[in-house]
Amino acid sequence: MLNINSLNQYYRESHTLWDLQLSVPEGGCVCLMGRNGVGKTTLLKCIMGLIPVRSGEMLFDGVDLAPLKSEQRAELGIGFVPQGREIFPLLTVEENLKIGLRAARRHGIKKVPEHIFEIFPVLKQMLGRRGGDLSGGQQQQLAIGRALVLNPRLLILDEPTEGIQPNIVSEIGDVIIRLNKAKGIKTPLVKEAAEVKNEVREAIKIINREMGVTVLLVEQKLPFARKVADRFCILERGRSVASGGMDELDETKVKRYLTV
Amino acid sequence: MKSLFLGSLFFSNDKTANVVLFSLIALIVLVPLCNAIFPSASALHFSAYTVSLLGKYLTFALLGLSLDLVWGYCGILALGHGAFFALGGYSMGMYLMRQIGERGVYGDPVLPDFMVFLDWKELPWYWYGFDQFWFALPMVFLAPGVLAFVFGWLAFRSRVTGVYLSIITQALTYALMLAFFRNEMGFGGNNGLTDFKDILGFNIQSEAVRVALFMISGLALIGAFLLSRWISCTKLGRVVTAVRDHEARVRFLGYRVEMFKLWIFVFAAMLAGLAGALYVPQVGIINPSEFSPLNSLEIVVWVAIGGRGTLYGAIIGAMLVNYGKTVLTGLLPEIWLFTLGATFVLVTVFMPNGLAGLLLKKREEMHT
Amino acid sequence: MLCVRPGIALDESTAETAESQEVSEQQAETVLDPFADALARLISGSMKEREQASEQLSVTGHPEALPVLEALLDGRLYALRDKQTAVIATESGQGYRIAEASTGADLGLIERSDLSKVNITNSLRTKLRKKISLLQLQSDDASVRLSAVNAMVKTADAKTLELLKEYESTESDEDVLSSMRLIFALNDLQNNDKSVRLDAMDTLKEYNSLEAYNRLSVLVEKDSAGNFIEQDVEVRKKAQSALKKIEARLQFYNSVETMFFGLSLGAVLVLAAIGLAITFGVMGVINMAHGELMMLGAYTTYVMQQIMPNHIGLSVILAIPAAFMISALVGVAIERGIIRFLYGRPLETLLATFGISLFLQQTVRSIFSPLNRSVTTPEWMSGSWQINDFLSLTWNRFYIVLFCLLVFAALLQILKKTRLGLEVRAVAQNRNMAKAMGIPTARVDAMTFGLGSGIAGVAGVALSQITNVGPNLGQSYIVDSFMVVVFGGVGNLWGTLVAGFSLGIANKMLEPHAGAVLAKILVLVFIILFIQKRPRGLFPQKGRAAEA
Amino acid sequence: EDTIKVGVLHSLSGTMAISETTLKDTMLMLIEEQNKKGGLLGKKLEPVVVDPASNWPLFAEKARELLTKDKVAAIFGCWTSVSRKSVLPVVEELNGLLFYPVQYEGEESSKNVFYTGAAPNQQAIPAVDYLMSDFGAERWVLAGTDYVYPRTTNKILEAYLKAKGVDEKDIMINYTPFGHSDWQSIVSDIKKFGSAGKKTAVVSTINGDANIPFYKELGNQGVSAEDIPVVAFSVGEEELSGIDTKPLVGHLAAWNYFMSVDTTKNAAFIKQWHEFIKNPKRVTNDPMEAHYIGFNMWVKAVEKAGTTDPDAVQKAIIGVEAPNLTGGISKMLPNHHITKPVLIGEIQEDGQFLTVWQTNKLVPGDAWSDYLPESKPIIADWTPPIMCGNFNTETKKCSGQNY
Amino acid sequence: MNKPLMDRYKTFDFVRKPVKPGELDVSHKTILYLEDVSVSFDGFKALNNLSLYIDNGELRCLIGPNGAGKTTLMDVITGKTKPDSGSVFFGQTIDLLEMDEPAIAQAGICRKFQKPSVFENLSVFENLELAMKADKGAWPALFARLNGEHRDRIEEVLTTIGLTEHSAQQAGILSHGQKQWLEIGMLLMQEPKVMLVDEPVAGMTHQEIDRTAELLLSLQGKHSIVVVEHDMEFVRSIARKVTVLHEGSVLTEGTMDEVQNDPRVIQVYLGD
Ligand SMILES: Nc1ncnc2c1ncn2[C@@H]1O[C@H](COP(=O)(O)OP(=O)(O)OP(=O)(O)O)[C@@H](O)[C@H]1O
Ligand SMILES: Nc1ncnc2c1ncn2[C@@H]1O[C@H](COP(=O)(O)OP(=O)(O)OP(=O)(O)O)[C@@H](O)[C@H]1O
Ligand SMILES: NC(N)=O
Ligand SMILES: [Mg+2]
Ligand SMILES: [Mg+2]
Repeated sequence: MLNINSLNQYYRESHTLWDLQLSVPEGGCVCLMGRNGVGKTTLLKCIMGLIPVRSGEMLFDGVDLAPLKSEQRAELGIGFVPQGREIFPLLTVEENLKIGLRAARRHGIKKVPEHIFEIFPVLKQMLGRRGGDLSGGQQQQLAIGRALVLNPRLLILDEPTEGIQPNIVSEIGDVIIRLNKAKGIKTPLVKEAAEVKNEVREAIKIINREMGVTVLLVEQKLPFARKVADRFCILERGRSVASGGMDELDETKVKRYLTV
Repeated sequence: MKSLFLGSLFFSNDKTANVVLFSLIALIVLVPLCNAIFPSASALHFSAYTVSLLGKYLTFALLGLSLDLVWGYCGILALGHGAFFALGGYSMGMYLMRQIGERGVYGDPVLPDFMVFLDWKELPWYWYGFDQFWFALPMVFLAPGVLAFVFGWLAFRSRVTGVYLSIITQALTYALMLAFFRNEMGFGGNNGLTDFKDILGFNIQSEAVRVALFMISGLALIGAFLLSRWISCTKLGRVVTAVRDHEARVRFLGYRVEMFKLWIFVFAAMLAGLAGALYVPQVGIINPSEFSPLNSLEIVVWVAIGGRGTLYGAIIGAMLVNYGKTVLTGLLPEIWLFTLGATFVLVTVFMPNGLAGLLLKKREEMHT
Repeated sequence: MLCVRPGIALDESTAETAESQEVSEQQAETVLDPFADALARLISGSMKEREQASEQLSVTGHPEALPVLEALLDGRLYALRDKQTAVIATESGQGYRIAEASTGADLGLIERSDLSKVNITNSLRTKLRKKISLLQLQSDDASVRLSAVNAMVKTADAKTLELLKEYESTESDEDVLSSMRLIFALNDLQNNDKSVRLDAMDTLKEYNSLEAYNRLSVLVEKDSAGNFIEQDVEVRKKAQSALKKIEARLQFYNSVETMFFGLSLGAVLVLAAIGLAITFGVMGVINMAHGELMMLGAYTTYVMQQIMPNHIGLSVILAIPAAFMISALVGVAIERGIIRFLYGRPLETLLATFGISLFLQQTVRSIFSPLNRSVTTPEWMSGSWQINDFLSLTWNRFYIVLFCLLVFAALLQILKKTRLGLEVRAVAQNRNMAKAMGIPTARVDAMTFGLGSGIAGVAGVALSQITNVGPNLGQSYIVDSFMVVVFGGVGNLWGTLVAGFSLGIANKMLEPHAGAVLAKILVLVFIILFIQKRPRGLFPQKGRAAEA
Repeated sequence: EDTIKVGVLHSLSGTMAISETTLKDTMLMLIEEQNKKGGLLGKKLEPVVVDPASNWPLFAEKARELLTKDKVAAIFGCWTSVSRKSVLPVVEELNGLLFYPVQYEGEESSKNVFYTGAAPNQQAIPAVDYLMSDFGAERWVLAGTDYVYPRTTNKILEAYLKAKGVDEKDIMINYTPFGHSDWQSIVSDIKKFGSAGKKTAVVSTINGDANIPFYKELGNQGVSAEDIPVVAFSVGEEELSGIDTKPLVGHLAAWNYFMSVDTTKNAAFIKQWHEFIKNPKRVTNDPMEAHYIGFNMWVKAVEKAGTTDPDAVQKAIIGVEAPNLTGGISKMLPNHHITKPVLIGEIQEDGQFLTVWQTNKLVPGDAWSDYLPESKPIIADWTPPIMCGNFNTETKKCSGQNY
Repeated sequence: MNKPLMDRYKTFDFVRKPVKPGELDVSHKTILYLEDVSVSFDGFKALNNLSLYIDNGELRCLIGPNGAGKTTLMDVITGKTKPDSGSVFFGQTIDLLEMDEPAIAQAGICRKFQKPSVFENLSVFENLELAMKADKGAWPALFARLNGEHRDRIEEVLTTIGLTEHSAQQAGILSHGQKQWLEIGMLLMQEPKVMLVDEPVAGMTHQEIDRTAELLLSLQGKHSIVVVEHDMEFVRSIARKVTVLHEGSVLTEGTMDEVQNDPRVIQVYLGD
């Protein structure tokens, strides 16, 4: 679904991304890994068109992203949950969510889909509050919820577990069941969900599987990554140095690329 | 260590700053020299017109510099900085006014002319002492300094920031303008103070006095520049820069942000006052339009054009814009505003960091 | 030293008067019809003669006399250049439509240059008005009679009184009768019979009449020696109490008036500031060209009036959308051409827009000349709504207050109810994230800036009705506009509204005590101090984000 | 080289451009015409136009530039008093010539300045006289913009009115800031002041931009010229051309010239102006006439002196006569002011004035008002033996000269 | 709970050691007292009669659901938010509610923010320099010079936080994780008595998390530390005593094991 070839990016004079390769298969969930400052966020921003690239190719479903503006990429169905949440601080939670409606119109979505509140019930409680007043974790949930409004086909998440409390699972479990039923899919996810401790992890999994959303994820925490993603890609100093199925991520690779 | 320190005072790492500094030094040496050596017919002679023009630019540069301290370093977009300039100017103007003495048109030994014909019987108390230079001189610093202190103390302590601060500084200068326009205030109303005759016993129109005023302005500018640069290099300078970035965070490090802002603000106000005091004898008039919000806005424009946060940028900006104004109002009297307006627009769009930024970029390009 | 002597004074030279009388006698011999004769002298004679002619006209009893006198008073009486015929002209599309003054017959259209106007002076005007009032007493229209009677309140002499007494019996309209009674009561105040005077006072104290107030005041005044002018204690006492009653009402109406003045000043401030509340308050662009965008709106009104000089009222109405469009287009051009390079550098927008403002000013100077342009006030916006002698509200201000509220409501709806309102705030708060969420930031910016600029243009239309339409128009409002937006709290439309009105009212409450200059200074000082108390204006943006 | 340079120092931008631009054009027209007549002393005249941008210190700078860089023979310029005050030390220092064309407050006479506009005795006092005798005004509102000209004029008028027996409480004085635009309260006060039974007139020294909203408010609040006439000293044809004059008809102005004055000189001048400015709708006004007179006087003086040397011209110009546009011959007096007729006109609907009163002789401008105690003993006389702009006849001293 | 015994007001005056006002007195081993603190925003109670005591030198972990009020609690301690009611004391004698942010910071309570906030236009080095414990007045700042000792201290911290290479770089261009480290570094530079650390390991790799844990452990004893984190592994690795906040008040307090097995904590926070 997303193919990136020999991407080069500079911050002024400093070369941050070097001939980067990355491919995210349709329906897959790729985890981008690497130490602090290797360029993960930079890459995601490049995909979103928030910073200019020097050279290289980015294909989304065969469409070249290069000439498209950020907002057009969003309309193509790329949802973005940035690092640091980037909530619109003075808009209410509801308004934050509504922002996505413009791009979602093409999917016939006119109001904020109910399932988002099912995944993140706290948002429903806080609808009238300013986004900036929410606690860090609440903001993170809002950020994910906001991206979901777009009804994205590719969801890009930059360290989404940052600052989120470790439960929400049980609540979300129910939601997922209902989501599934609505879609007529009877996957016995309930059980699985009950097993998993980390609910966001689960939420992402569910979003990925049930809504058919492809996911590109940046995650530092190995256990989480292993649980959620089916593929990995490791960056080092702006280069992609290793990639493959999640099961291929062995200790040596971890030692070599992820420890300090 | 000491000499090294002095050396670093004059030579900074920024080459452009050094160039500006040494051009200034050259200017204040050359102009009087040429004036003394060459006869007035010679092409190398600076006429009184040029000298006082340059002197005026220097005072504007000093004013720009003082704003850059507040704006460029402290991040306070002061839209009322002209008020301090004008107060310094009025302090000087009052001294010069009192120097007229009996030579006024009504020949009153004490009262300035405008008071005589508005039927004032005695000198208002706030005019006392201004016949003495030793009193007027500290007032040049005190009047703007005290105003800046009171205003800043109130505003910074209440954490008025951003546009709110900008606009109330504008309100301040606007209110002062209206107040000084009032004839009841005793500062000559709209006409202000004018018709000066001597300064420290010397004829204010004589060429020697002009040259001297020019040199003093130059020295004041250089002194202020070095002092400001020194401040910006100290830890205080860095705290102030940090305040500009993220004021609240600085508080959590234990710094009393309001005090840092206040002292810079007061210092800058005093520099502006000095600029005003040097400006007045050179142009021969001070009136309330110096308080007009538009004038203060212009100072901001000089600094922005020069490049804010560099100090020398403010100097370049002030000199160039005013030189441009002098030339264009003579050359293209009917359309110079188009040119000026367009320059402002183009500079902002194409030179985000002003001329200083452009110079820096050019230098970087040359290096790579 | 001074040699100011009346020279060719128009009504002092006795020689001239004698001469003209002679002339008129000659004319009287030859011309038998006094109406035609008076008309002829009206258009040809000297000012003195014109006065006599109008006098003569008013007593002819001719049916056309009143229309002619009215036309003379209103400046619609002309003479044909070639033939000395008096005509009454009204402006119409291509030229002037004229009617023969003596018959009222329509003579068709004519060029302005073929007409010469019959000028009158103040003294003649005063006399005319008196005469017309007398003639108007016979009008069928009660409102005409009412205004005629009202015009006589101040100046009624014995002759007029007689006439009025005559008409009283036939008058049926209550208002007219009431005004007549006022005149009689005022007259009775001078009566020799004390009881009549006391009765008159009883009547007068119920009237909201300045004349009654003045006449009663005289009764309680002292002369320079400190003695009462009025000898009778009882009369004085009664006058005192009557005055008290009137004064109480006067006070009330005065405070209503002050309130209205404050509101209308406030409305102007709000109108001037409200566009800025968008470009500055919401988008964060320190738009120094805002004033010039208003100026463009005002000039649009002027141009509209040039295009349709015969439909002044309509042109003002049409100027509203036109000004909106023009200012909005200029705004969009500014945004697309310049501002968009400056997002993220809000302070720089100040510099660029300052440049633009200089540019626009000079452009207008070049196109329209540096002079002020004359914008005509439509009939329905001129004059005032005379509620009584103590209170009248000027129509233009009244409409501007209404207009201001309308514009405000419309804007509020746009920002609250449309996507644009939401999106523009999102863009202002986090441009990159807004983009990533699929908002076409470029379009939103352009539309928002256009909207703010358009509103400025609309404000300009309103301003054209009360102030100069010239290149400096913008400059005189920009500082106040910023003040209002900031005082209200940046980013809060309601704040702007409340701030504008409260500053307006504060100013107008202070003005009578402190004078215009000091009132303004006090208001500024108040703003400075107020911001110390509330560093984010009247309606601050609250919450964690705003504090950081 | 072979031209004589003439400096034109009028604001073309900023707040004063509205008034001064016309004067710049007038000067260009006068110079062009003089050149058509063959120039001056056999040389062409060359105008040097600069823009002091309504900025008072810039006036001084530009004056210095004109005198030292361009070496102009004379400067025609300034409008506001403060601009003149700013230029004054410069022309005195460099011994230039300045022709100042606007009515002003008086209390000044410089060796280097020629005041071709009206002094207070040439405008204010006659106007008050007229209202007193003709309209019968007993109560007076003196409304002005808060600066020297209105302040001084009102002081003079106040003294004058009191001398005529007007009571203190029958005089209301009101000052407003420059560009004041909200006149509601003041007009309402005037209305109230004027409704107290006595005939009331307003003497307006309101400046420039503030006039339009003032008159609009007058009109809307129904203050008619018949009830409370306003006589203005700063509202001329040019100002009226920017106002919807309908509600103003009948209000008055006192000037030394009206465009409507019916003389052949004036007709020719108007025609010339229309041709020069290429707009038949443009009006002429009093300061334009002042420049017309001043320029012609300067030309005559230069011809008389045979040189443009300032000292020679200063000497030559005193006593020089030049026709004004109202049918008289104005003369440059030893106090550097000129003789002018005083006209009072009523505003007509077409924005013109109908002259209702006129002095039968020209009134000589008085530099130092006789109605102010401090300036009463002072006279100006630039001929020997006095040769001074402020000579105190009591102390026999000459004070405040800078040359 | 043993709250009444610890209540500051229950201690008789004469029992207390006489201290100079304003001087930190930890004679009762407790360095921070929060008693009955309530904070509400537009009617929403972010903190609800919360009482909490931190011992001198202890390392305390604070956990709780998103929105429980952990950050708000830190806001109250550092003077950013004024509570509606309750009292906050630093040691026995210093009433924090009467002090503003700089005064509290100078008294020795420093904080790392949840969202990393560093001075983006200053270099990493300068960020640390500003944070350094020193006289923070304007006048001393004007004449302050860095001596060798200071430099060594900064170098040391730079090494600790692994930003030695980036020393001269502008802080604004650091990555998220690097900013986290820098902020920890700034905290170290201040040498505070109490450190409030809000989510220090967000955005860090596994190994970095371990290093942070080590660092915090090495600091305890010298400093009193309050850590807020959602990463349970991290919390487990450092925790001695854990306090669980829920809906603005303390839900439970105890060792990691106690807390982990508390059914209420499982229900509101950990999940099964
Ligand atoms: N605006 C910028 N200008 C210059 N350099 C930058 C800028 N933003 C980031 N960098 C540098 O680019 C490198 C990559 O940063 P990036 O934010 O992509 O890292 P990351 O992999 O997301 O790290 P983390 O895991 O800490 O979030 C870092 O070294 C950072 O210092
Ligand atoms: N200024 C404010 N206005 C309104 N509500 C606020 C404000 N500040 C905090 N809140 C609310 O108070 C509650 C507590 O917030 P706080 O940030 O303290 O939570 P937290 O425990 O730090 O959560 P997290 O772990 O997600 O960071 C939240 O529900 C938040 O929405
Ligand atoms: N001289 C004047 N009118 O300012
Ligand atoms: Mg990152
Ligand atoms: Mg938190």
